[in-house]
Amino acid sequence: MDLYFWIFAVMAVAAGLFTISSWEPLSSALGLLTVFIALSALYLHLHAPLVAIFQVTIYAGAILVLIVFVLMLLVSPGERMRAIQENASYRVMGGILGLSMLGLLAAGTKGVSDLICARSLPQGFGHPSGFGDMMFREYLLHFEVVSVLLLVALIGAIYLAKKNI
Amino acid sequence: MDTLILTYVTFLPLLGVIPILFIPQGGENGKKVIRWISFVTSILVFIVSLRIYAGFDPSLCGFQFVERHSWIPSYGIEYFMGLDGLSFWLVLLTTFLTPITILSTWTAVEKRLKEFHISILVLETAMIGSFLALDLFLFYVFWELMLIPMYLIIGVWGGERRIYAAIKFFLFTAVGSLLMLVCIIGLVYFHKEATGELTFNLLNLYGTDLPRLYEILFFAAFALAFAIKVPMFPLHTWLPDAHVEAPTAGSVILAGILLKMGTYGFLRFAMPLFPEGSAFFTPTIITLSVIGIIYGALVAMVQPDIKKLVAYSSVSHLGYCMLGLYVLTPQGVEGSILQMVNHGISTGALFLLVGVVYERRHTRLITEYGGIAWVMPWYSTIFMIITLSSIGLPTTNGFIGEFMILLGTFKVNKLAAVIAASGVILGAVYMLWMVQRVFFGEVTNPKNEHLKDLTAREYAYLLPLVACVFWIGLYPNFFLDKMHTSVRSFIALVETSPCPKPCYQHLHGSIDASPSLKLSLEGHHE
Amino acid sequence: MSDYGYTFSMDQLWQIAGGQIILLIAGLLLIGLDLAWMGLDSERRTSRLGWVTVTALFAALGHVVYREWQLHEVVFMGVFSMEKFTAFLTATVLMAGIIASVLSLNYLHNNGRARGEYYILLIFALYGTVAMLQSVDLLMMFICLEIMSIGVYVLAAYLKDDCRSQEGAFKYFLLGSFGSAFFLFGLALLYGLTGTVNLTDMAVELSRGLFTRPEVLVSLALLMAGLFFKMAMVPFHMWTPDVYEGSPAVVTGFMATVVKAGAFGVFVKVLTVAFGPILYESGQPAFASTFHLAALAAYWKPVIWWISLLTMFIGNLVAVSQTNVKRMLAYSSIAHAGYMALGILAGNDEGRMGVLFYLFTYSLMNLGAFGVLFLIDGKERGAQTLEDYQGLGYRFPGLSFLMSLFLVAMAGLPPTGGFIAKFYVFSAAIKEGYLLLAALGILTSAIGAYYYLRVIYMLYMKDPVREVEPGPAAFPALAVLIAAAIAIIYLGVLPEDLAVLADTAQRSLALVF
Amino acid sequence: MENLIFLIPLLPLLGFLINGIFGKRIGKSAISWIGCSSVGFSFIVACGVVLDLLSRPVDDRQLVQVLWSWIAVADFRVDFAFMVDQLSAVMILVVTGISFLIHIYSTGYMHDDESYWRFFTYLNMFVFFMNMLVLGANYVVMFVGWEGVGLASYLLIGFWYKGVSNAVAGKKAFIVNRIGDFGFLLGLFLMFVTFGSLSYLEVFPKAQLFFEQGRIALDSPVMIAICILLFIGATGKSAQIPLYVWLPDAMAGPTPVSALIHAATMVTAGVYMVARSNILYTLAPTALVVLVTVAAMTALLAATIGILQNDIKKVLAYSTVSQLGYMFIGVGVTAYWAGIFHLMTHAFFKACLFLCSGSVIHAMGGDQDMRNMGGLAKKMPVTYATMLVATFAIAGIPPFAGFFSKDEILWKAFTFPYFPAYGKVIWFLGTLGAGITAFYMFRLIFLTFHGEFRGTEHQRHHLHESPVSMTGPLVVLAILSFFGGWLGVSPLIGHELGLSNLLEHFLEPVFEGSQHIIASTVPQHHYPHALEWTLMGLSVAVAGSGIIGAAYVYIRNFPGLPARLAQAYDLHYRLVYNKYYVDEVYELLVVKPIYYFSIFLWKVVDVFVIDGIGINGQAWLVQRGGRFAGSIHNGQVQTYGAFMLMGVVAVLWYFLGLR
Amino acid sequence: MVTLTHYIVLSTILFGLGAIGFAVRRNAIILFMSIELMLNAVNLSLVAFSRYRAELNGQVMVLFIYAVAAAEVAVGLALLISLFRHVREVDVTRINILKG
Repeated sequence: MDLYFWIFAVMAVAAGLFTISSWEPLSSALGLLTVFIALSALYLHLHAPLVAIFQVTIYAGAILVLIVFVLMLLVSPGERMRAIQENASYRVMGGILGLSMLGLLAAGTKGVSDLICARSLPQGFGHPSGFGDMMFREYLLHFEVVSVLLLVALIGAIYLAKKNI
Repeated sequence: MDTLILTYVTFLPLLGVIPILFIPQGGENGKKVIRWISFVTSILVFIVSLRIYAGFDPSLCGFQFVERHSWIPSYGIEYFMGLDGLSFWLVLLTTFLTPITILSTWTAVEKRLKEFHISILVLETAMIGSFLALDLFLFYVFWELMLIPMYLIIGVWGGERRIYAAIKFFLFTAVGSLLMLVCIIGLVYFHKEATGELTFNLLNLYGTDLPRLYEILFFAAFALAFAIKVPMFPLHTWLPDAHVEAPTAGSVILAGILLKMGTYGFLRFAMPLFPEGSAFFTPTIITLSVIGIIYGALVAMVQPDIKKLVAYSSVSHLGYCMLGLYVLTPQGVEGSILQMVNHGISTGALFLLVGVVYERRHTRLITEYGGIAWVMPWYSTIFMIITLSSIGLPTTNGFIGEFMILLGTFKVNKLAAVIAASGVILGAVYMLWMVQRVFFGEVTNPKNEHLKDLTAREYAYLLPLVACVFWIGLYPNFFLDKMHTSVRSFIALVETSPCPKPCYQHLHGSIDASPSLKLSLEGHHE
Repeated sequence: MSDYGYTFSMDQLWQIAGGQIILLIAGLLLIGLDLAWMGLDSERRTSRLGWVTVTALFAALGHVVYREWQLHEVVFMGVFSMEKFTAFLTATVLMAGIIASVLSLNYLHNNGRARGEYYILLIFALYGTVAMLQSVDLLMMFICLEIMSIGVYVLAAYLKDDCRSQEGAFKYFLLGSFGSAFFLFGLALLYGLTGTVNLTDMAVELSRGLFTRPEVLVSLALLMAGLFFKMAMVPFHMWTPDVYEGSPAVVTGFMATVVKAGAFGVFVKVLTVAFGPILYESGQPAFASTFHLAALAAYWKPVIWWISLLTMFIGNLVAVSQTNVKRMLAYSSIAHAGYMALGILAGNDEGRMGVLFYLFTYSLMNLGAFGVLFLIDGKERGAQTLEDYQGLGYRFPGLSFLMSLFLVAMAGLPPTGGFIAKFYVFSAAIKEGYLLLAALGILTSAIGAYYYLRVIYMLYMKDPVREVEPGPAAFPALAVLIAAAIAIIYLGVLPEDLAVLADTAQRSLALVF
Repeated sequence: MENLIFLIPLLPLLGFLINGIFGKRIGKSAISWIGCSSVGFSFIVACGVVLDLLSRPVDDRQLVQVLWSWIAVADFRVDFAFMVDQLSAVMILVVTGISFLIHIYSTGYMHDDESYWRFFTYLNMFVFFMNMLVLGANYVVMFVGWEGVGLASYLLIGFWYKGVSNAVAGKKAFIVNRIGDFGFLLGLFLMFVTFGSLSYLEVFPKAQLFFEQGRIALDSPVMIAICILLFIGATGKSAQIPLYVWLPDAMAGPTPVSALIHAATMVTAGVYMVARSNILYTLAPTALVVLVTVAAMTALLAATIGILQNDIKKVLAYSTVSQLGYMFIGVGVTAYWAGIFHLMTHAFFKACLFLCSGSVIHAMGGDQDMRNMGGLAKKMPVTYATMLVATFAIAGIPPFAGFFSKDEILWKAFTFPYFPAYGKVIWFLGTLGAGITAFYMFRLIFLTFHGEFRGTEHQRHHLHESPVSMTGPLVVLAILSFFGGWLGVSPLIGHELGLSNLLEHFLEPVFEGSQHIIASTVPQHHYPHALEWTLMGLSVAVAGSGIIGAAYVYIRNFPGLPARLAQAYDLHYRLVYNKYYVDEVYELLVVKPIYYFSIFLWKVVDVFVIDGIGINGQAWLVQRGGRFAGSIHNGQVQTYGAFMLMGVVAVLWYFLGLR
Repeated sequence: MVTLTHYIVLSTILFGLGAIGFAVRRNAIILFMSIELMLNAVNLSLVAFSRYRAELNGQVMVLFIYAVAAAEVAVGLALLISLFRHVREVDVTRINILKG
């Protein structure tokens, strides 16, 4: 079973690297898609089938498509090559800092499994019914409030994207 | 009325602001009305303050006319006003100089008249309040309140580099006072730790036991705030700029009263609150004062601008005040307080006098004048008298102050006294040199040939000052008598010897403990 | 452990979250009305919507002040709480919202860009803020934070013809999402470590020994980073000047006050409740162990020490070199965040009280300043540079006086509320012995005084170099500004009432469960 | 009468106020009346007071009038009080008397001046302050007068202030005096610290008491310091080395002023002060040595300068400096009364000399250069006669007043009780100086009144004798110059002539303490009468040879002798002619350095260091810092992100204990 | 044996990659993607925690995060389009009128 994890973990990391390093935005998007799929595979492994499905449908299916759509809308395929020097020093600094943050985070959280030992899963863990039960009981208010969030995003997006206002 | 007299004196000027706000300043008439309102208000304040004089009992130790109300109780902040021999003359000086100042601006300030008079009146409130406040927080509020009106007075109605001067003035003073605020709070919490009582009451805070390091640090911060205001030697550079650029009225108030805030601050706050810190810095302060005396005089000597000359002379004079304070002898301290008043009168008058010719000629350069004595004899006479008072000729006020300060200094620090006394020589040098160049010789500049001598209004505000010059010079006991008791308590409070703090302890104890005693303290002046 | 149930009761919801609900309903109503009044020209429709917004905000404010301040039971479903701390902040936020809405009426009119969406977004952003303040649940907090943020992102981009507005909003969005990601990661880790997202439970859980773990510290760091972003603390502040400069002036004021108040409130709540020993003060046996969280506070305090110092310093320093008043105010608002952080750093009653007091006065003076700023502007970016301000003092005495007053208050000079607020936070810090920080901080406020006063001297001491035509100032806007000015003076002279309220409010923090 | 003491200064003060305020409107005659009568009445009151004093028993001759408590702080108490004792009685008579005469003289001399009123105003003011000086019952009141007369002197020297040089001279006088006052003040402080008081009636008895109790040894450092500091004050006021430089310049003032202030009264204040403080000085022999040395040097130096001056008033000015030196020799060798005696006689003859010179200048139409005069004796007989009398007096020819006083001083110097050997040196210098004095004074007489007139035709026509208002005082003063010395005839001569030494007896009580101290500390020497006679004859001979020398050079008009001498001793000549370049040296060593140092302080320390680097430097730093920090906000999202990451990394770093 | 630590470290790596991408890339849309990467990292950790704590809460939270991500993307892309109308540019290094 470890192999399963390692395959998708490596895949996710590699795809992630590709995403942030590819010259071509479109291939970045493809890299991101790969990450999503790898993660979704891991979710399955983690007894979260519903999340895995949402991952594919919502992320890969909706969000990423939207991104690609905008990508196509705004830039003709093939990002124009420009001098890489723009603001280079800060970007390099940012990269190094990001790397060190990565290191620090990993160092900080590496002991987490000592803290939480794997418990045996109850029956039907990750089943949509339990999921829904929790969602509409414990997380009812969150659910309601998220609807407001979406409403706001909707109004905002419409206002901004509409041309002649 | 007596129980609220201090509040009246402090806030009466604000009452004058209200009608001024609603008068349009467009026409000549409106201007006139504004001037009169402002003048009458300040005169009223002076009259009310005379009531303080009448009710003040110099033999009583501690504070009189005490007013005490809770203000921000959760922090132990009170509206706590009181008057003793240390502040008595300074308050009267303020109420006395303000009408004079206002009168002097009658024709000098033409534009933005409304704002000007509002600034002056607000400033008066702030100044009186600072002298009267006995709550550190209240004091700080008044202290900071002085900044903005003065900033405006310099910046709006000033000379060419007025903005530079105004900002310099503001920042210098602000930096110092902000650090002081930090230390005020620090002190209060130290006091709370020691006694469990959260209070900003000055009298309670006297004698707070601080660790030595903090005593020194806090004193340093207080001293910085006050030393900037004084101003003491290396912190003085805002003063010449501010004076030169400020309009006459601004210079008069600045020199006459605002600078006293610094010395008064030492007297009332920095020294008694942190005797140990004060003792630690005594050599430094004495050195700086002495340097200031000489330095101010020397630099004054070579100034081409009359106002700047007078400004540097202030540095020198205030050096005496600081020296007198720091030698902690009765003569020194009383001389110092008297010298504060003297400086207010003499230097105030000098600025007024410079303003008189400035109004006529619009220049303050010494080289522009010469032979004025011939054209304006009475002006020259008064100028001469004030000059003499400034250089401390006996029978004028300046002599008494300087003499007492130097005497007091000599008792404890001969070297300082010797060097400081040489300032007496330099004082004569720069003032007389200036007088010679401005007043004597032929009238070389054709523009000066037809200058008008003093007008009735100018006499009206100069003669009271001249009278004061001789009054203090000939009968200083009148002024000194009011200080003796308070100065004695002050010295006892500041001296680091373990002797008990005589008066204040007794007073605030009584205020807190028994209302009847409090009444008797307040009601002595039936 | 707290004994909340997951029972949903409409009555209780109204009791505890009535303010939110009023806002929510008003928001929906506005959408409806916007459609219903389609026939009117957009100017009139929008101004009507504006008044509806104001009315709704007043209603919500009234509800908060008169009902929710007196509550006995304060937690709803372990998600929302309405103890006095929240009530105070909610009231502050609503008050700022009212001022902003009234000013907006005038602003939209002056800029000739009246759209119903403005008020809809405004009221939802407020809703998000209020809900966020009420949350005692990190997840809910995050969602509400997003509501608020998204509303504000769009509001910042409201001037669609204006490139700067768009650019600012876009940067805000990018960095905001970036910051949110940190918050979220911290949230996720905390959930994983403690098994809960409720602050109280988390505190209990952490105090059982977890608090010494590096994982907890890492998640705390990430959580703080996310909030620091919203609070605009150095070095998470970099977006602030760009966004504030780009956004419409009233929105800037709104962001600088409402968003900041929300972020600060949440920050105080999270740090003191979940990562500080305050619950111990409630005396409940269940929280006895939270006493140990003081050790955790020893970790985050130095961080805040440095960050607040940097914030005060950088904010004031950079403001000095600005020539655009709006951008200068942006930097100054960064500096103010630094001062408020002192109160959090102190971590005592006085400190929290000081933060509340500061937020209240700061809202008044900052909104006031931005209000005057847009009035002088005419149309956005009409007259924002220092040069434009030269000599206005005599042409427009009223506006100039108000501006001066607000700036003086921000500079922290008596007798204004700004001074008292500074006094409170500094005294709190000094009480805890942060003397050096207080001294350094107060020195930066001298720098602050310099650039505030520079505006004043431009107004009064310089001669005009170019003709400036301020926009028409409607009565409501002026009334609001004047009221703010009076309030600031009042708070400067008699701060005790508000301080007592704030103190009561912060004491109630121990009741969050 | 003691209740009326205050009138002595008050009357001139009233005159001053009335003339000062209304002078411009009331006309010249009224001004003169007010001016003269105020001083005249003051003189009368003074006489009355002195008579009252005389009517009292010898040990009760101290009238004290306390007007009000002036400064009273803790242990420091000073009253505004006047005291008349024997010493001040002498002084007050001299001061008011001569002042009165000079007032009268001035009505004539200044008659045509457009600021007539101002002149009398100042003059009255001077008399007021001078009275304060001599009447003060403590050092502080004395100091009031001390500085006040300086002020009056300043104003009167610069009276014709349209000429800048006059104003400059006035200023110079004031400032040089201030330098002296600096010492004086410090002396007072030290005195107060030592004795706890500044009142004569407390300090002197205490000093004596302390000495008797052994708390103060003879020649203790404190006493030396007090005395020297006070003497510094005296060098300023009384024009001794090194502060004498103002006095010659002071001749810029109107001549009556020179007569009154810069010859007869004010400049002698230092002598009065030393005599007043005699006990203190007696207790500090070292200070006395310093004093005497300075005095002798001054006497000689000024005399040599006097030889070559061409300005008639300058000659008199240097002679004044020189004579003041004699007075100080007198008080310095503990012969206090002799100093006062010489002060008095000098007041008579020097006032007379100056007024005569004024009369001459008046006649010459303002010309003061002796090279332009000559042969005036015929035109101005009264002036000539009176001036001759006064010149004999100053030259020390018996029986003129100056002889008695100067001779007494020289004799006392010869017998200096503390350091007899050093006294002999002083005596020698003094005698030498007397010879030079005789020489240059007669040079003045010969150049002015004898020979041919050398001025312009216009001046020749203008020559005339002065009006009565001017000659009257001259005659009175000439009489005094003749007889004045007889009040203090030394016992030796007095014994021969049957005159007793009135003045010494009168003053004796004042100096009694000093005499006791001297008697108790040094062995008494007895000098034979013959020695005294010899010395007396010697000094007369020296003076006589001075006169003859002058006559030889200037009457015989030995062809070109002065010029030849001048050529032969070119260097010395020029040195002396230019007053030893003292003014120039002061300018170079004191004035210029201070001036440039001040400029340095202003331009470099103040403007550049404190303001430039200190203040504006900080402002610059803030500005630059602001701009730099602003430049980090470069509008790039990535930069902003990078800084956020930096924050996160820093916090993580700290939290994970990696700090 | 794959432990929780593995998942969390993987999650931090992805999170870090997102952060690095945000810091170094210039294309606005790639910045978007980086942020999405970070959110996904969070999701992964939540799911992992959920699995190892045997609680469903984590999974439910992920769902809310999806919603938030969607909302963000919607508004963000709208903003980008709106901005693009003015600057015709998606290179964020060129979008810097506001600075200083």
